[in-house]
Amino acid sequence: ACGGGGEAAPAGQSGGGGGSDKLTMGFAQVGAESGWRTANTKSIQESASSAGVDLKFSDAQQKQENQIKAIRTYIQQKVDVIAFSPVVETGWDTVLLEAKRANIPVILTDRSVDSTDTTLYKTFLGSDFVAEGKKAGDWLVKDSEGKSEVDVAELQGTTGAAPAIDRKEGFAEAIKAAPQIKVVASQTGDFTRSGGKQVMEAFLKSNPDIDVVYAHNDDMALGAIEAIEAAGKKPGKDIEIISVDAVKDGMTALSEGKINYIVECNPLLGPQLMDLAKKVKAGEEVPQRVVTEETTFTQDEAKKALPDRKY
Amino acid sequence: MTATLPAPTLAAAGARRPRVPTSLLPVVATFVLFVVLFAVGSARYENFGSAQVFVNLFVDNAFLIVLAVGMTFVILTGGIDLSVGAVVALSTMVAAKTLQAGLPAALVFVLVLVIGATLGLMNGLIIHHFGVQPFIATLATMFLARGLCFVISVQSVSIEDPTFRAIATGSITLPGDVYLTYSVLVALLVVVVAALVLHKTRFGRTVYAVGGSESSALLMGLAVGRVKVGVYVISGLCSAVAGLLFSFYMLSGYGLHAVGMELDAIAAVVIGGTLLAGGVGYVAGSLLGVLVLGVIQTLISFQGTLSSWWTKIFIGTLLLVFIVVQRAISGRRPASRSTGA
Amino acid sequence: MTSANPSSTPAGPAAEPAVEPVVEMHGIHMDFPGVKALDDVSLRLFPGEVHAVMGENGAGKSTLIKVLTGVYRATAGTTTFDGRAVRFAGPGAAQDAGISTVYQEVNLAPNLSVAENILLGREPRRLGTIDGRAMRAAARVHLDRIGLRLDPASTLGEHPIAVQQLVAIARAVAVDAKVLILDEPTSSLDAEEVAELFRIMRVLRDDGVAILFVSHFLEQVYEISDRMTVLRNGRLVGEHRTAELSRLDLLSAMLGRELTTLEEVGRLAEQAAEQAGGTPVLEARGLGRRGALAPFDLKVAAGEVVGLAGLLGSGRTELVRLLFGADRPDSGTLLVNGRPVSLRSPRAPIAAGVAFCSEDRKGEGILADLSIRDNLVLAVQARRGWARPVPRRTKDELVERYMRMLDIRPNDPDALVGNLSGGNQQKVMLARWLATDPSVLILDEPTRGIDVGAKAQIQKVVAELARDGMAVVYISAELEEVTRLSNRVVVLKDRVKIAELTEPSVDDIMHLIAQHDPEPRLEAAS
Amino acid sequence: MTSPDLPAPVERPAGASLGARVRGSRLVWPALALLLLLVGNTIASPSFLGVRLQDGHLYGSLVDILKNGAPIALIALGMTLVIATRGIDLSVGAVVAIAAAVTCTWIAGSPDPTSASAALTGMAVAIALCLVLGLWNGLLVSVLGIQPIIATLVLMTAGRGIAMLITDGQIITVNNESFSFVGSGFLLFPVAILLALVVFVVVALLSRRTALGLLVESVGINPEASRLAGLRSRTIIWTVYVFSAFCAGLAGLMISANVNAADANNAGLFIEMDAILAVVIGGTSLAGGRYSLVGTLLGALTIQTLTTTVYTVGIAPEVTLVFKAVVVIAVFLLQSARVRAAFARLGRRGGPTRPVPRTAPARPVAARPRPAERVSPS
Ligand SMILES: Nc1ncnc2c1ncn2[C@@H]1O[C@H](COP(=O)(O)OP(=O)(O)OP(=O)(O)O)[C@@H](O)[C@H]1O
Ligand SMILES: Nc1ncnc2c1ncn2[C@@H]1O[C@H](COP(=O)(O)OP(=O)(O)OP(=O)(O)O)[C@@H](O)[C@H]1O
Ligand SMILES: O[C@@H]1[C@@H](O)[C@H](O)OC[C@H]1O
Ligand SMILES: [Mg+2]
Ligand SMILES: [Mg+2]
Repeated sequence: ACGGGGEAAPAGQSGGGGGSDKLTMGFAQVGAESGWRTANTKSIQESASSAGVDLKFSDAQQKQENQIKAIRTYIQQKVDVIAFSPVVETGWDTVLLEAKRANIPVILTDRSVDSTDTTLYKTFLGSDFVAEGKKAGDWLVKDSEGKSEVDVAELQGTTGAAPAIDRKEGFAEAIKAAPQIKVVASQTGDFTRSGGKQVMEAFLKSNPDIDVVYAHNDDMALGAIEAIEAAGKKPGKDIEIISVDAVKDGMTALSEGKINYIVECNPLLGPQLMDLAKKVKAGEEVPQRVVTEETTFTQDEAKKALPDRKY
Repeated sequence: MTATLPAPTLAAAGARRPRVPTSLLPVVATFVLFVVLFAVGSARYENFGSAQVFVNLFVDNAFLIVLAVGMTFVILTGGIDLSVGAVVALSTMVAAKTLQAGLPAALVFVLVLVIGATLGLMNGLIIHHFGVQPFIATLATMFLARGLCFVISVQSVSIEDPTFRAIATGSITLPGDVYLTYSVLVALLVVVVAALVLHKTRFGRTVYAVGGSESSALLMGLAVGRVKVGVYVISGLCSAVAGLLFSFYMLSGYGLHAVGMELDAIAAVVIGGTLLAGGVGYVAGSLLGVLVLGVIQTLISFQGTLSSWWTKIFIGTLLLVFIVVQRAISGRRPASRSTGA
Repeated sequence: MTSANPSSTPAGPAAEPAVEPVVEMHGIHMDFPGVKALDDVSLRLFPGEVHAVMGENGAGKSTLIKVLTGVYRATAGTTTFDGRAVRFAGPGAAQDAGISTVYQEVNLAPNLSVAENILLGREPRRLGTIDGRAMRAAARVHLDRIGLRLDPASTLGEHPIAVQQLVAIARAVAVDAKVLILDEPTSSLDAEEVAELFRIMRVLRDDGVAILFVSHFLEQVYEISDRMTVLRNGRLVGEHRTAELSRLDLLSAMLGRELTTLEEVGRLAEQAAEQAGGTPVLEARGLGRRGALAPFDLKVAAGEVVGLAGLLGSGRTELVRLLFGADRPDSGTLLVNGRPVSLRSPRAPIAAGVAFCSEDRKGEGILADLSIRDNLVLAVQARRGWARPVPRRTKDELVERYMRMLDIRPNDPDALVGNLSGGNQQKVMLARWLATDPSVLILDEPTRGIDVGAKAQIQKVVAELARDGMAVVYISAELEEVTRLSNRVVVLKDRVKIAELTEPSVDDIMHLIAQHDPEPRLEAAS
Repeated sequence: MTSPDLPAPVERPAGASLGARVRGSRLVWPALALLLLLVGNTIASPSFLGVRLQDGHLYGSLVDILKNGAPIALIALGMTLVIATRGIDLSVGAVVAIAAAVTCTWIAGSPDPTSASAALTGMAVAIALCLVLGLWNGLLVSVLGIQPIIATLVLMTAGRGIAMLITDGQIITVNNESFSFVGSGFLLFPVAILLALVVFVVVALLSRRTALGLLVESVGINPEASRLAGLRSRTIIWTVYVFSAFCAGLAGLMISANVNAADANNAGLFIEMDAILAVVIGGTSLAGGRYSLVGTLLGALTIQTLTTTVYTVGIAPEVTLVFKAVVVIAVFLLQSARVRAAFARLGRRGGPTRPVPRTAPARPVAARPRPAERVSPS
């Protein structure tokens, strides 16, 4: 086993970072694969600078191994806190163990890890994708009351991506409550507008009687809207649309009545993260799990909320 | 008297040859550039110029080293293997799932290696016997392998097996508190074995001959078919080994692991001075190629202020600077006489 | 229709050694799409003989060899080897069975060392790994055997084609084979090397090896072979004892007509000589390139043929490449018709009317995947630029004219040049340049690997062109050819121009080269 | 220099019957693959071939295939010429993203984001920039002599970064009818496919009516021989990269106009692979030389049909890739000379068998005249 640790400066209060009391945080972002992710990054960068945190940021270009490498270099650089968004739950034990040995506390954002050893990280700040899917399903169940048959087309996120898997799962669980709701077509649209549009175009031809579209994110919903319009139907009326995220374009469509319901998935984790980091550094106790404040929007709520949306 | 060729020709031929074989120049160039990059990093960033940072290049890229070695064989014959990244993913997935099902680790190793070699064999047979172009045959295999991952499971699967974990988390401490993983040893072993095979066996030399001119190799009576199929089997096998190393690294199996890693492997091989046309190159070069890619990434992490897009632009730019400088160092040496000036 | 030709000596028992043939091919047919390369051909090869296969370019010699060694699978016919019916799966299998082959064109790995090229597939091994030192030592022995002093560790591709050809021969004779096949092994070799090769062939023959030999040099064939098989247009014309077939009979058997062209060449050359002179069309002043060729001066006037002579590797190819801008000189200037021409690329020389046929036909000449038509108009097209395609009519005219003038076969402009025999490929290259109507024509080994008929024909064309006012620079390994055609001969040695002789004899040139050497090595082949 | 005298692929069986000619043409196989896919779709969903008129334009699955296939077809056209010169262009996806980013950012930032003039200038600026990017690729390949796959990898990596830099990592949504028209507009037929067709016709005319086709093929078959024949190999190679970038840029406009947004992260992601696949399915060899534009077009439509099939037939996302892999392998095995020979033998059992030279049926990449970098003299 590694005999390290003995010499590693305790990264506690006094900090090894050259006298200044400024907190240094290493943040390993997954990538910039979507507008959502970009908003997430921005929020973290902005709140770091306003909170006086010295942020070391690295973009892993969608590759987990790069994220691991980045965390390793943060350990080498002896930062005060490491934070990262593990889009995949698995595979973090080794590197987290290294961080632990080097006495660097770790905060998870956005998504948790599946490790049984909960001492590997201090806290987890983020949304619950399964819950998001459930919220979407619950709304549909309520909306479908009294209807005899509701055919749903599902636009899945990138195959294998955690939000895609969980939102599908949560939704499926919720609609069990209403047997008249059936998912008649389900296909990946890769979380993109083009994908959503192409898939929806094909669905409209192979399943002309679709009543509802459930999209795993706003972008695919926006693509689907274009396909529905091109087919001569009215999105939001002839075909109802439910989606997740609540980005600005999505909210606009919602307020225009083209989407019926959006479950928020908030990317603005920055302020909460900086707060937690400071507490961790100060040695304060923090809860193991901090859920992001998230809500849902109906068309009316969207109209009200839209003017102050930040992203 | 035995008539001989006029002396001048021989003298000329002898005198003309530079001390370093021309084909080695790119490797030397890569090495020099690697040293320069590392020195720049050490000068610019605190803690960069440490033994551990250097060793981490191996720790973090052991799988890529193995992948690049397999790719070197293929490229030396003038082929290409796009399926390697997907085979890595499939290997992690198979390992994770079978371990979850309770198979002993040793059996899992064997199983993964067999699958990798089989996919490689499939590539080789399609390419050699049916004349399908390597780029395309292996592209199809790439779809297939990745597809199989998802068929096995869409989710990522954690590896909990104690043996596996022990190997994965185990490390060797060198003097100076520098540690490295077992994967590094495996990767270095693969490099050494590959170099031996390429330079010291009939198979290896035939690899070069096929890359030099396939039709000539055929007319020379060499086992072209066996070699052409063989390099894809080797590449498949290396992908499986890399997949196992990757499983150690990630301790999980996942269909989206190693996306695009084939391009990293190809880039490493080419940066290492191997010609895509085949026939010229060394595994040592490929190893250096991986290290160069690794240093670039480490530089970016230490810089720590690059946005996602500047990261991409920076990688692209460094790649460019690298290729151009390498080109300048190794020059436009004629590889053969008619390559004329 | 089939084998026997009434006019030739019938292949009777008289022509046959008193042993069983080691190879017997019977009724071989080989069809390529659109081409019948072999039509009911038979061949018998006896132990302890040198057997020449003769025929014009495209007669089917190489194809017959490739059928024998399993490169191609015959459409019909049988082959027995050592008394057993065989059908080799590929060159490897034939080699394993004891047939060692040097195919036409060098077929080696240019990226590997000389030693490896000789021993690849049968390297000395120790503990399962190749023993590099033993391999180099063994290679040196094989090289010595054919009189080639060469560093076995050097890369093959760095050596000129002639050396590569010798290495290929070394590879073939390095094994104890029952049958040795040499398809035009001597096309790049000079007299000495040929003599050396023949010495080895005789040793092998006396050991009982059956040797199949293809060459377009009649002298060589008569010197070395015991029997010959003559092909014409893919058909068997006859099988003869060499001693019993006169050269004239052989030629008419090969060509199916009389040969007069060569005499004509001499006459034409004289006519041209009378007209030559005046202002030089091409003038090089101090042209040179470090490491390749010492600066030299050269003038070529309209209607003049200047030959380049020198030993293998003396710098002839280098010289003409500089004249054409194929390589960039680092000193000197070139004037064409009195005007300086940029040598940064071949484009300026081409525009000024210079044309160049490279000695490396496959590597630098033909475009194998394109048709005769496309190959032929390429240089004309390049000069016109992409926007002005050669009109279909002009194209047809050019193709028609030059295919007829040079007798390019098959007579199908749409045939892919890669499928033509070597000689015809050479003619297509010549046609490509003639079509540009150049004022200076540079030919580097235009007759290498070409049959007597075509060779004479090309020389005749050159002589005619000179008579009509073209300036020609001509390289050939055959000094007779150079002296016959040239008004002046530039002699090169060690990549330095050492002399310029007017109408020299072959002896003059040989002596000159020999004099410049401390210990003369040139001796007539015995 | 030691180059093969192996048989070259059969191009034109002289004097062959029409049937044989059709069987021998390299277009048969992509066409057959496309046909089989269409048949499969029709069986799975009988309305598949249905096309009706809606709001003055055609509507139906076939129309979708044409519209969605247009960008791939366009990029594949550019790729065909690049491949014909023995090159490859991995940067097309990044160029797509840049074109999309520039246009949408321009339109969104203009005084009147809905005006036709904003759209037109935005598109013009984008295309101009793409031409510059093509010049860049061409410079690396033809002047600096860098291996194409690596040379274009530089822009593949950095280009997407540039696109994100332009959009600040956000998806830029625009609302401009003139712009939409390029991606989802109709002139009875989808405008996108019409544009692709125009480019196709122009290239086809250029390569057959001018000497470009011959010159491009020559450079691809033997760069050194071409140089010595007086061709401007360097300029030609340079030009094809510029053209490829132009095609990618135009495709980028289509892709973004189709969804009225620029997504710098995802626009054109992995499209280079689809394009290369289309070229090869169409019968053009990656080893350079002879190319077929019609083949490429068929190849692109085959790939798009495959994608649409997945959606229409309802293949589960988990098995989509396996399905695609199986189809692609099947198509290439069909094209393989060996399999065809086997079929032919089955077809006329007993008859005289065609001589199949024992050597590799397809001209192997490595069997080219070696020195690959002789294009550019130093
Ligand atoms: N690229 C090269 N690398 C090494 N040696 C070279 C190269 N090019 C030429 N040489 C050497 O330069 C010398 C002159 O070569 P050149 O081809 O001009 O001779 P040549 O008289 O034309 O002979 P050949 O009969 O082979 O055509 C030879 O010794 C040759 O080995
Ligand atoms: N692979 C091939 N495909 C099509 N035609 C071919 C092929 N190989 C040879 N041919 C044709 O077969 C005929 C015989 O060619 P071959 O090479 O055997 O002639 P050769 O007697 O060796 O001539 P040379 O003296 O020029 O070498 C020629 O017409 C040639 O064009
Ligand atoms: O919807 C979001 C998706 O667009 C992004 O890719 O990942 C996080 C999700 O919440
Ligand atoms: Mg021949
Ligand atoms: Mg020469």
